[in-house]
Amino acid sequence: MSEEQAEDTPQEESLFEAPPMGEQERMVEAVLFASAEPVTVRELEARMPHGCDPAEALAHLRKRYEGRGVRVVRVGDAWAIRTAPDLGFLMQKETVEVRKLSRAAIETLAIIAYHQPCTRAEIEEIRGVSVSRGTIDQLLEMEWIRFGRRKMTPGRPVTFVVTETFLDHFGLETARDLPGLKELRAAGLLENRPPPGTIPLGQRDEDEDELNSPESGQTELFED
Amino acid sequence: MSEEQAEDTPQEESLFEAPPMGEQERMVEAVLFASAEPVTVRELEARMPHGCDPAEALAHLRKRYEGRGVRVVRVGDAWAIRTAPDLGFLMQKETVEVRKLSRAAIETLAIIAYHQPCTRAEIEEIRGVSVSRGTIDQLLEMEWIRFGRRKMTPGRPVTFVVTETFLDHFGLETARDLPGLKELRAAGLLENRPPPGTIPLGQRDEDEDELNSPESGQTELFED
Amino acid sequence: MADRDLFEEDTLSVTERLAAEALIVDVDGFEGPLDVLLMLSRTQKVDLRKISVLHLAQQYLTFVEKAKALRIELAADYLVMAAWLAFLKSRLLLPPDPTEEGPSGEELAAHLAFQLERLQAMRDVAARLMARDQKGRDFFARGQAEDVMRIRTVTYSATLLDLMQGYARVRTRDEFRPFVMDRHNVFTMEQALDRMRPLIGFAGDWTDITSYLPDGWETDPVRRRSATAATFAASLELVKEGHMEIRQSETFAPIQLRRKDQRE
Repeated sequence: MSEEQAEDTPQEESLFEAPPMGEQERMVEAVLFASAEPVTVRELEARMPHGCDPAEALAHLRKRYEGRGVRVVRVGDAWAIRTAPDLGFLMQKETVEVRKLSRAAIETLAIIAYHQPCTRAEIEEIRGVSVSRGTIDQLLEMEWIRFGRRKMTPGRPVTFVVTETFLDHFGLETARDLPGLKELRAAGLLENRPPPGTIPLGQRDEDEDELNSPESGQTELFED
Repeated sequence: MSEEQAEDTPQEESLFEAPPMGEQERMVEAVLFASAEPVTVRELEARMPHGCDPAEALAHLRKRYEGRGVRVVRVGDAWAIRTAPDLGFLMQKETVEVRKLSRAAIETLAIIAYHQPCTRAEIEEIRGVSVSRGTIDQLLEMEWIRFGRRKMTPGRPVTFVVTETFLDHFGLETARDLPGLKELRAAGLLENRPPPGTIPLGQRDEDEDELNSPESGQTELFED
Repeated sequence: MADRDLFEEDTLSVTERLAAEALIVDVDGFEGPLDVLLMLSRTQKVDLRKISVLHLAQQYLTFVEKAKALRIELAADYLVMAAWLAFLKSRLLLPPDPTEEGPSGEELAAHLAFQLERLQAMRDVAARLMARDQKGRDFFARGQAEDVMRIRTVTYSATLLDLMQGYARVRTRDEFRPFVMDRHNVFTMEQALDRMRPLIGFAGDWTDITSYLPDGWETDPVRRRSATAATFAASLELVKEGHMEIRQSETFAPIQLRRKDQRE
């Protein structure tokens, strides 16, 4: 099927060879421009002619748009074009009123982002109060958080993690780019320290390692 | 004036002086990108800092996008960014959905497979209900059945036979390999008789012979 | 002292009652005991890691006592925290008892300090997060997204079993219409009547019933049986209608028919 598509492109002779990189860059440019949502490299690959290397084309394209009115940004495993933040003042017309989040919702969101995967009990332990159902529901509804894997602790509680929509909204490439993440970790504030005298759960460390290991969720393909 | 200054306070300092053309180009680029509708020069002028020349910025931007994956195009008296026409094929996403064949289609197909060549009237007689045009069309479209020879009975009705594609899908070498065909025939369940009260067509037996004779229309299908 | 700011005097004047009511709102504004502790700890104006937990516990207990004195309803968790802090205070003040099990006062205090520091840190990063450029406010996505045309290829599938079951279903249905299946070898009474009516006019004298059997039904025993039975039944019907007479000389003797004389 992709061969057929290739026939329609200017590179008619490249039935078995991928189009030249300049052409691939144009293709990635067209696809990213057309979509309001971030597009994954996988999807690019599926839509471009056989043999293309969207990751490389993306790197070129990103460089090309440096300093321009729009930028090529990475959002988790996906890529998108977004306007340069310094030009926000031109967009009053496009500005959307973001629903005001309660203090509880903002804190809950931050705790999930910095401690993910994070259970409700952990959120409650950190905040010192119970988390209302509505707060979690609101964040889920906004698609800023989603359910992660269940924890391998007694009761196998569900966990929450932040989504690509969250990263996109706050202009973060990965969850690792959260502001102050390194300092918090260095200060030991992201450790799950059980209160003295309780039995340590012994699971938290594993999960944290996973979150931080290069093999986890986010691929390293596109790191500059 | 440096670009950095322009980024921070694009308007304040340009009370009397417009931002440099490069900066204006960035602005036009961002506005055209983010706007839901094509933007007129007048609108650009209203949104950009005082003293800007959006028409000139547009001309620069248009040139910049020449040969790229997207282009700056004129829509009526307004401007928009659009995908380059030669890359339209990228705006298609192919999805394959596998669905279960309907009961009517399965039964019709089974009757054709066991009784081929088989007319619509015969299918209806066996199923006891009328066969919808859509069912036959669907099977034809899937290339699981095709038209066979016309029957030598009054009205010379068209017949249907199963195809190679059908045999491929069901992993059969010939239609004779259909499980249970011989057994069903031995049990007399496959004898097709005209409904009582109608004039015997005197054709069926011939047809059944034909089904099994290598000289008949569907030779390629039924040869072992 | 922080509690000075919150609680002025114990004597209840009108203004103080009003102030007390305002305090209820204030307490409601706190998100639990940890939030109150964090607020109190800030008044120590030191790094949260160097905070005096003993002092903090004292402040909190004063807060709870004053609230009680002002008849401010405190949720149970505020009181639980007060009890725990009182316990912590005693542990910190008394020399450790070597025979006693469980964590030491220092450990408990350290953990409380950690909790406060962590909560503060989370609040700080939450603020930093919200201060970031946000989509739809500071930067924007494509306004005129092009529709990706979805070419949906629907593939229908069926298994051999589906096919077999479908066929069996159709065929089973047929079996519940036995008259359709069996009619081939059945000669019905209606058919016999149809055949006999035009013939009886010619049968003036006694004729054997077998001569009325339809052509081609005599050889196959199954068919002959069906035809004989149908013809016999049809004969009885015709006799009943008064068109014919029927007779048999003895058991198993030939059955004979003749037209009934209408004038009799």
